[in-house]
Amino acid sequence: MSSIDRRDFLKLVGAGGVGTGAGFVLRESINHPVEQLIPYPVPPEEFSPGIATYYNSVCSMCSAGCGITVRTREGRAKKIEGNPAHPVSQGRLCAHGQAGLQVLYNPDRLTGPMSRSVEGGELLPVTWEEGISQLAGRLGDLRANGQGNSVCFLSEGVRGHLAGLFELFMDQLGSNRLLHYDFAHPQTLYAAINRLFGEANLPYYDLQNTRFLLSFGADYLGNWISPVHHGLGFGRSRDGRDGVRGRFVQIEPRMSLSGAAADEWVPANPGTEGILALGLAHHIVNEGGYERGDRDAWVASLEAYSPAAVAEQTGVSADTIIRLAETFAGTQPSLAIGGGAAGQHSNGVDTLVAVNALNYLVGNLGREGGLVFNPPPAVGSGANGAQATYTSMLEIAEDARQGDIQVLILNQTNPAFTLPAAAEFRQAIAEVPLVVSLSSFMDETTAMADLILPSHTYLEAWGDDFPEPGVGFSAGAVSQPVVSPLYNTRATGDIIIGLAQALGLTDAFPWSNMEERLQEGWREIHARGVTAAEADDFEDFWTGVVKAGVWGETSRRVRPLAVESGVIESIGVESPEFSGSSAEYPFILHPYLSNTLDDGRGANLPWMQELPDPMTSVVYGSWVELNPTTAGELGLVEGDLVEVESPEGTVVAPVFVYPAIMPNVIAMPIGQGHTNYGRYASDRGVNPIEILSPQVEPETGDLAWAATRVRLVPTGQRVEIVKTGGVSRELGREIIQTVDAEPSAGESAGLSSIPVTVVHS
Amino acid sequence: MSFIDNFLARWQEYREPGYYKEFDYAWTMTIDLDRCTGCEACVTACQAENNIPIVGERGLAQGREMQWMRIERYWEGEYPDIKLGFIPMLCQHCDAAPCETVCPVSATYHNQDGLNAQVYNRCIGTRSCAVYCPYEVRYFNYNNHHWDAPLDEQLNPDVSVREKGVMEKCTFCIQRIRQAKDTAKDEERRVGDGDVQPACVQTCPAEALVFGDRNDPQSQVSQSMNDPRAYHVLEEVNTAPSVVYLKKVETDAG
Amino acid sequence: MQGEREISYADVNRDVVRSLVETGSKYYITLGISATVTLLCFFFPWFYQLHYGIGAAGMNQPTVWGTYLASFIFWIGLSHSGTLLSCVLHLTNSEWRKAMYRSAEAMTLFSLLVAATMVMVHVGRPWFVHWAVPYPNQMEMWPNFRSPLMFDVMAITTYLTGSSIFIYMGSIPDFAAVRDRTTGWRHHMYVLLSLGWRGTDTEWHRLGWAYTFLAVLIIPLAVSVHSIVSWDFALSVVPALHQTIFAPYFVVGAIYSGTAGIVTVMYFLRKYMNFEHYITKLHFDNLGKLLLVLSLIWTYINAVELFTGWYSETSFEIEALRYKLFGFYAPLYWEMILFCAVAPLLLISKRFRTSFVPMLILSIAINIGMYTERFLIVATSLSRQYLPDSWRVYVPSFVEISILVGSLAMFITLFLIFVKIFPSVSIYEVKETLPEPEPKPQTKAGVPEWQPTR
Amino acid sequence: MNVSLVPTLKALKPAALVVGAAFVGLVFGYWANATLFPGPAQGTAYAPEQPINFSHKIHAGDYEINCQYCHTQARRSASAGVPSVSKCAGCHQLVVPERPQIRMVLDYWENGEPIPWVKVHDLPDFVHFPHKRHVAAGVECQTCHGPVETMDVVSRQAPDQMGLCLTCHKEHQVEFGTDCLTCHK
Repeated sequence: MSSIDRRDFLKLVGAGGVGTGAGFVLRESINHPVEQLIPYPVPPEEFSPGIATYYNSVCSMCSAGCGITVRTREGRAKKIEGNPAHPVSQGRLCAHGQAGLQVLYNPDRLTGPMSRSVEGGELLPVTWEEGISQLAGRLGDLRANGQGNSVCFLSEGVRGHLAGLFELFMDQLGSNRLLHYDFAHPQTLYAAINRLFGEANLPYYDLQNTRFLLSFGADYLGNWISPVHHGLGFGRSRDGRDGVRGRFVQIEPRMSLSGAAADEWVPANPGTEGILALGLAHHIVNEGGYERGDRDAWVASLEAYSPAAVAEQTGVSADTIIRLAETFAGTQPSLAIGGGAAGQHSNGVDTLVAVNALNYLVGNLGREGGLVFNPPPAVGSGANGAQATYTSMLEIAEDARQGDIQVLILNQTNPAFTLPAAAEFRQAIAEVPLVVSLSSFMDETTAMADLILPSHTYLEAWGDDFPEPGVGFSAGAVSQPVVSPLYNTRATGDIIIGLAQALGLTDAFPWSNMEERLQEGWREIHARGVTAAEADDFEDFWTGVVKAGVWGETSRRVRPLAVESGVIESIGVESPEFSGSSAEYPFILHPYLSNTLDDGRGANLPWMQELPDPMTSVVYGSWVELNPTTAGELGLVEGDLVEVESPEGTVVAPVFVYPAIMPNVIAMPIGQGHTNYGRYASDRGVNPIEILSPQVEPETGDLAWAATRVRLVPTGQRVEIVKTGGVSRELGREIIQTVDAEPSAGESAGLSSIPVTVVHS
Repeated sequence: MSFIDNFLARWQEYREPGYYKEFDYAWTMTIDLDRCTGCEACVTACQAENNIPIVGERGLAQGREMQWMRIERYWEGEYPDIKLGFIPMLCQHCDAAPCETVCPVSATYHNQDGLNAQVYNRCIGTRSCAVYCPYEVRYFNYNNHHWDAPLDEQLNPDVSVREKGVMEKCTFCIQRIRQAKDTAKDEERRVGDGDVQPACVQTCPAEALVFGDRNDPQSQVSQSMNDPRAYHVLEEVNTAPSVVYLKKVETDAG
Repeated sequence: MQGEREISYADVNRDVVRSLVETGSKYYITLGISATVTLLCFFFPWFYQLHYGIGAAGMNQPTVWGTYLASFIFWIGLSHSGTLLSCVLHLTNSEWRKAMYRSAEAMTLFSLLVAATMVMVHVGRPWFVHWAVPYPNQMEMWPNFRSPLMFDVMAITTYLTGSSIFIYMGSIPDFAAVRDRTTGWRHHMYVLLSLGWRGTDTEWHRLGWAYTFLAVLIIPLAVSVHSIVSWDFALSVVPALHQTIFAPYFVVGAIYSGTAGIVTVMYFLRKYMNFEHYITKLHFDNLGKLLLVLSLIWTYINAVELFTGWYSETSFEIEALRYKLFGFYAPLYWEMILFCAVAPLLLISKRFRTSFVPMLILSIAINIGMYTERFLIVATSLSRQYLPDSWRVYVPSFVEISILVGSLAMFITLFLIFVKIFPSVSIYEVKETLPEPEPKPQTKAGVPEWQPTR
Repeated sequence: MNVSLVPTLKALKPAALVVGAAFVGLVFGYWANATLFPGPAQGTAYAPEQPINFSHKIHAGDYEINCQYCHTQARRSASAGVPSVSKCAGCHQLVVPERPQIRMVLDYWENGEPIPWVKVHDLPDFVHFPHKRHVAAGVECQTCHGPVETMDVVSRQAPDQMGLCLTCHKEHQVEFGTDCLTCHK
């Protein structure tokens, strides 16, 4: 080996050095970061790492009040499931309920109290003490000068002891302005039931045991009253019983989820559902062999509703009417339900009275598979007690403009979003000197608040719930916190109690927190004695209820098969009135609650935004549904942007050609179009509520939100509707196979090849 | 020589495709289309249970949905006499699965419980399984997905979060099956009927979904499999699926 | 008889060696450009894709395969030009092969290399791609030998090995020849490459024997390679892919595009490496005839494919067919028919076959058409599978297109480097076609003229 | 004619040397990093520094405290768990509270802070390893964790690699022990 001169040597050293560095870096690059093991300072008793713990609670994503079981690991909520013991959900849960986790863990939650120091200024963080004292001080002054009534409390629909707490608080303040406001609250149905049967609460519609269901516009599987429970009923009625298969008919201008599930979908002109119902009644009373004492009265009041006359009004053929009437009367037990858009016309209450009267005519009252009347809830007056109607909201707005309202407290309700622009509620709120919001999220209304006292989500707080309508007997459930609070928030009840104490109302509010209040309340329930969870000692009873997540009274209620006097004479349905002339505004706007976003409260949950709409598979956005023929006439195809123009305003949304909607109707989902509701909801889609005309149902004063006429103005622009579905036609591929009738169980197995292992040798 | 013997032994295994003479458990699901209401509770339940990412509007616009269980909808007829049918579509756990033969690295295979297993950390992302799957139920991670804090607190620790370039699909909630087996083993018994339910079955409000072991003739799923309405979607492809559908009953309402 | 003008052994040596040593600025410019394009259009987008995930491409839920796979098949197909053709012609002792086979084989090599890179681009986690290779490991995991993709890995590696040995062996005498005429680093390089070739009778004898042996070996291999590639598709149950015709279809298509590729390369070699005397009308004429035959076979198989779909009478196949012919991608389909089935009919005329520029244009058109075919195979079938509600159209993203361009540039770059290292025209085989000259006493270099000893 | 390799090899020697040096350097660098800074990457003999010099030798070895006295979860749950600070304090408020290291533990205890132990055995997230099952099957902790009772500073003895699990599973003919889904989630 010849000697290496200096340059070569340097070369070698350089090369070696570079190599070394490279090798070092290589090893470094495959090294992964150091992880740590963090022990608990003190081990918690209730759970141990690596093992799931389950807590029972109550879902409050909608007003149905399903019982839930939450799976937690290491103190974090992982999954919400239905509570098998709870009579409403019976172990099942809807998509919305599942998404409750994203309410808890939502990145856009309000993390602590905030206050506007100066009018129109920035919202700045404050401590709870400051916040409470600021509000309490104001309330104290008003109360002292006897102006307690100038305090207004607007809440979402709450039940149980929290509702009681609100009432007590407002009484103490000396104010009667306590209102629960939900856009979708079935106000007119309550009125109808009340007029027809003199009942304050809704009856229990027993889908599970019925054999024939007529639904007039009620999307009972979508969002009407208690979707999960109806789903259970639907399934069991379908093939829960030997040889009996419940059949379902859906009567509505636009096919809803329930319409798709039904055996028959009958499109009837919007607002004429009641007339159709009376048409059926007419046939049942006259030809249906109806002989009860009040037959003559019926005949008299139904005279005008011969199938022929009805057919020409509703657009449903007379044959169909007679056929449905005969099946309805002939198949026992049968059930007629009405709600949704059908109840939100100028003739809403009359319509629902007519529909429910059908149940009376065929004797479906108080029996299995029919209409079962509920005992009054164990606590509180039921949901309709302090429910706000559109009119009462207008009054509030008016008072606010007059300056009669000094303080407005909002709890989780978002009227700025769920009231039409015509109500000018935003402007009214702006007039109120002190607007306080207890919401957990920065929604449209909360954004206008001067003081924000963010409350816990339902998974962090104590509470209880008594489902309304019940399930035929009185039931209730306690909801317990399943995780420790994430942020510097407080339970709504605790906030109220805290306020009361700050106001010095200690004798009226002797409790230190909501949990105590609940225990005291449940003592009374325990004292009534008649409970499913038998326990002599209250402590056992309480822990039992909290553990089981449910409590129920065994006693059912019997009620004579009768209607209020004078109802029969007064029965009758006017033809609906719509705002705007049919010449100027050719289409009737049929807004419907989105299956995924409900009335918009679900829009900030990414899971709900990503859940394809069942009927159209559209995600993230709004659309306008048109009948294919209508679309053809207007030369519109999917994705064309159109202005939907009502007398009250305009929204722009892309067209979706929807095969199952009446040609003179266009439908839009409610839920999108938030301007201020977190990153997932803001500035996405449009809100059809804004362009609704302030048409009210005269008897209840509720908003007739299905009674707006609109016209379509193509903009010429196109967008690509974001949807997951492709071509929704089978093209003869027999993907969804059908049989004509329920085959008898004796037949041979339908599977030509039961999946067995393929054995190769 | 042990390596050679080893190799030869394995070669024998490979000559026989990855099917079993019989399964230990044969997990099966039946879906009653007459009960299914298309409410999509199952979809969200699955998304919550299995750490299925939030794809975002852009991703969905590009057609990259990830939900392991989806509801397909098929219109029939024209207005006014038109019907809409829903059919939940999820991995059929075929006993003769095309996807299993094609994966070059055996990242997807059939296990002794009749499950069509997907081993995420073995997957190299050729995506051929998705091509071979006639049911379109295999979903590919086109990029790393992100959960805005604190949404990630909800992630299920029993299910791994998949990284970019990995194929994923329905597992019949293997983590729950594993848990049930664990408990059963403690009590020295076999997993009984109803001990384990995937998230979708558990949540279905209409009780349209039934899950169980078809090796056990008493199990609820065996009963409903023998219903005359039972059928397989795309039977002509002959993949022997473990998901059995029950035909929709069509009667005029009278 | 080669070319128009008498050329002597000396000319051959001179011309070929010149093509290696004398490098004009034009060459460097071209090389520079192609290299830069490779970097910008292939590697940068690829690195971005590695970072972001396959999402950088335009693929979506039902259409999970895209242009990457199409390019893969395309390059594999192109590879069938050289080695296979060269072998066939070698065994049939056709004179005209000898001037062109070297560069043709080079094409094989490089298109295979590019194809391999396309695989890396295609898979979701290329950093684990070695799991597809059978080697003992602590995980005790083997690849899935049932998988057609596995077959692919095997077939392609074998083919790559085979054809590289083939081209190298064929070049040894030429390396020796060049070795003796070069100095400096080139000399050293060729010393290593030529493995001490002296040109003795024994050496010639062994070379000839081994060469023929390999040729025989490679032909079935080449055929099997593309059959196997076709099985990636044919073994699936996807409508319009699940077809028995696919193997021959792919093989023919491969040779077809490959031959067209040769024409293109020949043209440029001839023009820019001054091989006018070696690559002549004769070659273009023969290649033209070959192309004509192949295009007819290809067209026939296409027709067969349509009929299988039509006769199947299932909604699936019919829809796939309808979609291919009249659906979203229909324009591409008809473009393919025009380029690959109609245009080649021009080759019937000898005048067309023997005129260079038209041949160049046609050959390029054919390869565009063939690429389209590969793209359509993936796109049309995958976006129209069994469940209509999951149908979705697929459009390539910018990244994909850029990577496609980049892969072409990569091929060109490799080829440009090749022509400076390998004698791109076989010296000794060309000489075989020339008359023996009188032995000259000495050349200026003082080295006796090297002669083929037969 | 010159066909000898010798001049060529001579000419190429410098280049060859450079390449060789670089390669040697590469290997050396990798090895140096691996030995000087053994990280949580695969491989054995990884012994990170802990916030407190807890000696398993003293506790498990000399005083023969049962592993599961502190790692109580091992027999109940998938994760063996680390003892809570209260557990440490429980004894050490009485036992040698004056020693500086113990003092640190008690400080953590009094401030109600957790002790940030550093993971030694760190399985990837896609692996499902239930300690419970293995304890129930009577697998000694030492099988994977090595002779912890002899260690003052715990170091990883077994490489956390798939091969290890498989060998053991095969050896003991674990039911479906080689099914991927047994361990991979």
